[in-house]
Amino acid sequence: MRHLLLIVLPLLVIFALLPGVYQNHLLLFNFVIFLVLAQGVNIIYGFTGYLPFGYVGFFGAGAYGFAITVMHYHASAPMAVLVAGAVGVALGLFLSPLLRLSGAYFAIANMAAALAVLHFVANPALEDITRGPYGVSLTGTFNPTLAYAAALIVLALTMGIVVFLKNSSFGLALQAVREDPVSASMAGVNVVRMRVIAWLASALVAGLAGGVYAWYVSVFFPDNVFSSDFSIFAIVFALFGGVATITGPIIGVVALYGVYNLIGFTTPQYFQLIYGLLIMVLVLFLPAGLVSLATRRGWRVP
Amino acid sequence: MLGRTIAAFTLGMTVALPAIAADAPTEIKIGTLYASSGRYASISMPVHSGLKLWIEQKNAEGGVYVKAFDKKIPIKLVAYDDQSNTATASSLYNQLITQDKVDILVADSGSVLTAPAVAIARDHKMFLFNQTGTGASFFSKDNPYIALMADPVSTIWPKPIADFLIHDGPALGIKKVAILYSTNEFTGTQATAVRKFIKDSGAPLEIVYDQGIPTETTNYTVMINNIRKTQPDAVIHLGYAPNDIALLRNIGEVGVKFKMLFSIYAGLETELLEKNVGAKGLEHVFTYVPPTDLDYPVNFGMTMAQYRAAWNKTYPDGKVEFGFNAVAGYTTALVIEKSLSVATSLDQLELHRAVFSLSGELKTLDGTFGLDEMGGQIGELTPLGQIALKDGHLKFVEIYPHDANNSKPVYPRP
Amino acid sequence: MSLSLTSLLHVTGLVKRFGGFHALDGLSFHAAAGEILGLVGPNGSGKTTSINVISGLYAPDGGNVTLDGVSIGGIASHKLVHLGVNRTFQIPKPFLSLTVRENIAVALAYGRAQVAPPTAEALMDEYRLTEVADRPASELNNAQQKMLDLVRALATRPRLLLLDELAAGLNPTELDWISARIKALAQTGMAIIVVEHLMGFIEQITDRVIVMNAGKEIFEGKLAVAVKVPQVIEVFLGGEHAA
Amino acid sequence: MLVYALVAGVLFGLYFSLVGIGLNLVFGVMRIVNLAHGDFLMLGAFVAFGVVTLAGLDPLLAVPVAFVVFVLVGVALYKILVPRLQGSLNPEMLSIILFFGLSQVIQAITTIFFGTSERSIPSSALGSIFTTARVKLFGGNADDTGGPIEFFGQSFPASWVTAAATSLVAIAFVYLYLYRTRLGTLTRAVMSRRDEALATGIDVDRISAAAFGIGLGLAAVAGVFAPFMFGSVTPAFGADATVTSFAVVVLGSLGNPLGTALGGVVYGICYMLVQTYLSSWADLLPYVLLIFILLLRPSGLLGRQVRVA
Repeated sequence: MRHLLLIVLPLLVIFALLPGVYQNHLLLFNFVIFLVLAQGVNIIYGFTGYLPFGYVGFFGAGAYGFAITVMHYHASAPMAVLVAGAVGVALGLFLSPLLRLSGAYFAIANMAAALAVLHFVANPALEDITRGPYGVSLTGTFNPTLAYAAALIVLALTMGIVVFLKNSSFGLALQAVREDPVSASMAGVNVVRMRVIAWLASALVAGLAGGVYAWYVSVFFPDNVFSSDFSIFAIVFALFGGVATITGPIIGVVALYGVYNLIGFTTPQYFQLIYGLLIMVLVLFLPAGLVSLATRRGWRVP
Repeated sequence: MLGRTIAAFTLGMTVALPAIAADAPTEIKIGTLYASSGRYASISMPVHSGLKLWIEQKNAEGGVYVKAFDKKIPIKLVAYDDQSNTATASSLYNQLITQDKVDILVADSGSVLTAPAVAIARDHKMFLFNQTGTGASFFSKDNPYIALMADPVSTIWPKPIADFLIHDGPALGIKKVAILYSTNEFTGTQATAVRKFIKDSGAPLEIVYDQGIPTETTNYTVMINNIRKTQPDAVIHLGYAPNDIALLRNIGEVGVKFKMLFSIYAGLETELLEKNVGAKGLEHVFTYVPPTDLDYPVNFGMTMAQYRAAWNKTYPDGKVEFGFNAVAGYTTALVIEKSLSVATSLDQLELHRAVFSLSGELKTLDGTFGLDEMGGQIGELTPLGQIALKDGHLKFVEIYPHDANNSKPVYPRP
Repeated sequence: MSLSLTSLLHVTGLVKRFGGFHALDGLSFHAAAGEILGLVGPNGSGKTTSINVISGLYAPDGGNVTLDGVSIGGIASHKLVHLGVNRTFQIPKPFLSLTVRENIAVALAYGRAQVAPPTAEALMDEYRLTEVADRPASELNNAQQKMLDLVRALATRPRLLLLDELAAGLNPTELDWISARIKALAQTGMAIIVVEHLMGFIEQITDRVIVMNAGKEIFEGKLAVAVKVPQVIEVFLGGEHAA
Repeated sequence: MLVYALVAGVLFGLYFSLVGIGLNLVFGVMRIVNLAHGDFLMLGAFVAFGVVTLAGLDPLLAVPVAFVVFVLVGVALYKILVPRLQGSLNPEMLSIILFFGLSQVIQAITTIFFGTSERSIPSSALGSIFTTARVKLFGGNADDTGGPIEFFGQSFPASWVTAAATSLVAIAFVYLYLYRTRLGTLTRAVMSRRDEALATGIDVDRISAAAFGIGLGLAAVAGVFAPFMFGSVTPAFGADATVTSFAVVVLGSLGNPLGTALGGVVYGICYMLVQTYLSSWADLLPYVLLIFILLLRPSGLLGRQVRVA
């Protein structure tokens, strides 16, 4: 409760007020999207140790779930966002056998799965359903204000999940599974079910985020919403801040994505070089994330 | 009636007045994105370089003439690197609109990186100068805030190929046609168009092979063998530059000779392909005759020869090849320049009106500029040509449509 | 509860194969509530494997395991925990990044103990973990990690507790102390199976031992008797001579 | 069509073994996921490009150059990056991010120097030293180069055969290194039980540095052939190459470099078969194949059953 009040509420209020004072709403929107995705990575990686290297698969599937619902069923955008979340969960369920793998194997298989979904959606054979490689245009539902509000709701939900994990024995049990699945099962924890639940929760928020993104961007190709940049950014942000905490990924997104955009706005000619070097330096000198600066001093970080 | 006249008059005044009254700005801000890295860098950089060249040139002359203020105003280029990243592209487009408050918004090259700009531009009522984003989903009758500058829309671009096959093919003995295309919006749409033109014509042509392959494909040996098995009289390959490079190299390496082979980029990016495939590999290849070779008569801007000279002077290191994309960037620039010289204000709908008023009038090194009502580019249909090798130099021979200065194709390929 | 020792665990003809190797080859024994049973035998005789099968880590390839007459062979570990089976590990496996208190909290929350388990405070107090309660388990020494492992098991209120070399590495004072604790646990009606190499420890706490060799039992009874049985002597001494 | 696809698959697949083998060596020894693997391939291609354009030599000569240069680069990079990385809590996962950063840096620097356009080398240049030697020794026509090579009455690009042959040599080299040298034996010991190897006093650091260097060296050697196998190369080429390498490596079994040889061939044959019979789905194949292999045999075709959680 304290966490909701002290961390989540201020975050939401800030992002709800910012559009009034700062006009680049899409940048704010992207911040919100990456907050959701980084926290989604936090749910699955921070609490269970599975690195979702193909996390964008859920995001893209959600975006196309949104698009298909709007194009073929003429549903309202909020309805389509819910469908997007459902599509994310369905894909998560379909891919849940991957959880049998561990470490780098899981990461690689997940990346492969995301690419497989991309090439499936983009295949011309599915043109009647997904518009294949030809891209979708959803100008009928375009509404940046509502889409931004929806993104904030998705963020609230995501933060709610993370706060629950951080403060519940459920979250504790997930971390126990991450540390040692055998020992966790001997504490009475149903290891498989716990992992699947975390996996699906993580898929749900990514699917919802994808739906909201589709709503805002409204004109896109498969390559736009399945770009591996989404996975990598979300993972890098989450790790940079520090996973298995509530604040870590938030700090990660705000600091690193902030720096990223700052470089992009000011020194575009060395954008990639500076950003690449920055990531390397961070991993080498702050391997446990920014929050480790505090935990090293013995402070508890929520 | 009277009321309407007064209303119209008042409206006219309100549009005209600020243009006269407002102080001229010290600079015209053109905002654009480019991709210096990632998947789309190789198509983005030549286009962007073309635009930059024009800006440097204009600024050296003291700026670009802006009718709204009846004077030359220097151009300020605000360009961000989206690194082929679409999320980054979307916030950068918005940055250009909302923070930099650019006067003119120019999209990055290619459909994937143009897509994030379409809805944002429309939302902010900014006219989007779409350079090469051919995506059909961008254009609609209710959106006045976009027009395609350089590439013809993919649905009509391949018409000369189809027409050649339909009208001249049977006489040459072309009966069986093979179509191989990369499954992306750009080349997939062209394949659909070719197929439709041929089927609708009722010409005695049989499509014996019709396969889409992933755009990432860079290895054609097996496909070449499969196509050869169907004994086609003509092979139409619709792919991006790396696809063309790989296909043409593989054909040479395997030693297969198709009687007729069409490739898009043999013409569009001849310099690039010659570097990668070699002159020999391009001989007898059918392709779109690029504006770089056609030497369209211009009524605005540099001629092709002048532009090529300027390019070589500005970019002497050869890191970015001179070709269709380089021309596309400059063409966009010319449309902007001309629009500024006729637009009575910098209002975005006025820009729209100015751009559309150029349709059919503006003749640049890229040919006639022409727009359909939705903003699709239909100006100049690139003719079909064939590459000939003379003394080690590549030359385009125009094949179709028939007119005074074209010749007979070399068919079948010797 | 009846005062007589009712048999809680029955193992009959248990078989476990790893490829062609028969780690368990028809093992049979039983354990009663309130009893401390020792499992002894040379290395590779199948002691740890039998614990792993009984605690659900491996599914048996043959034979039967029953708890209170209900077959439990092949049931997933966490369900066995809910049925009242728990264990410790030879190399303790606490949740390293969680604090001691959190480690215990997981077992308390998910153990579904049928009888109300002791509180985390009581358990930490009893097993000398109070002063490290808020430290991550990774900072504990080996003996403390072993105690945490035991506490994790106890927090689920098991009826059958399997201890895999709990005593190894403890000093004599700690040994006396832990013996007393284990005996006290048995007094509450818990069936305890102890796998141990330290014969002194086994003698001190067990009521009865099963001597194992090559995946099956070769003796059952008091340790004092066992050491006089030629077959048992041969397994232990012969094994060592051969090595 | 079937025979053609099979032969092409074997040639193509052998090359892919070479593409993946360095990645696998690095993972096997250090549990490091080198996400910049494809970028080292790209750099190898630029070495070949330099050898051809600056020195006018046969790109085959770039093979030893690229190997030596990148072994040294690898050892140096190892010293800078890996010890710090392995001091962290979860080096396997962190390596993914670290090497993503490195990949960005390599791409950015290459772009600054070479631009973004497609680059390649004429097919006839590859193997031209053999032609020159043949002409010098036996006479004959020097123009008669770059032609296809025939197998079973079907023609295949000569460059594929050269690349496949080089791959075989490289695989043999890796085999000899691992099984016939002292350093190699120790390398295998580290691969199977890193902690025990550390405990027994093996100089794990030195072995890892060597493996890292050789891994990058092999990637660069594979890169020399990239302009021929993929038509052309741009600085952005690395990302796709890395993904394909992963598919090949996991097919064979992660951590077993020789399994990669098999993985490459299986991948090559499957790829060519799908391209022949289901071409538009060809890019789905590597990923679906990879997922299925991982689920059915998590340790790869030639792996031991050790990795299920």
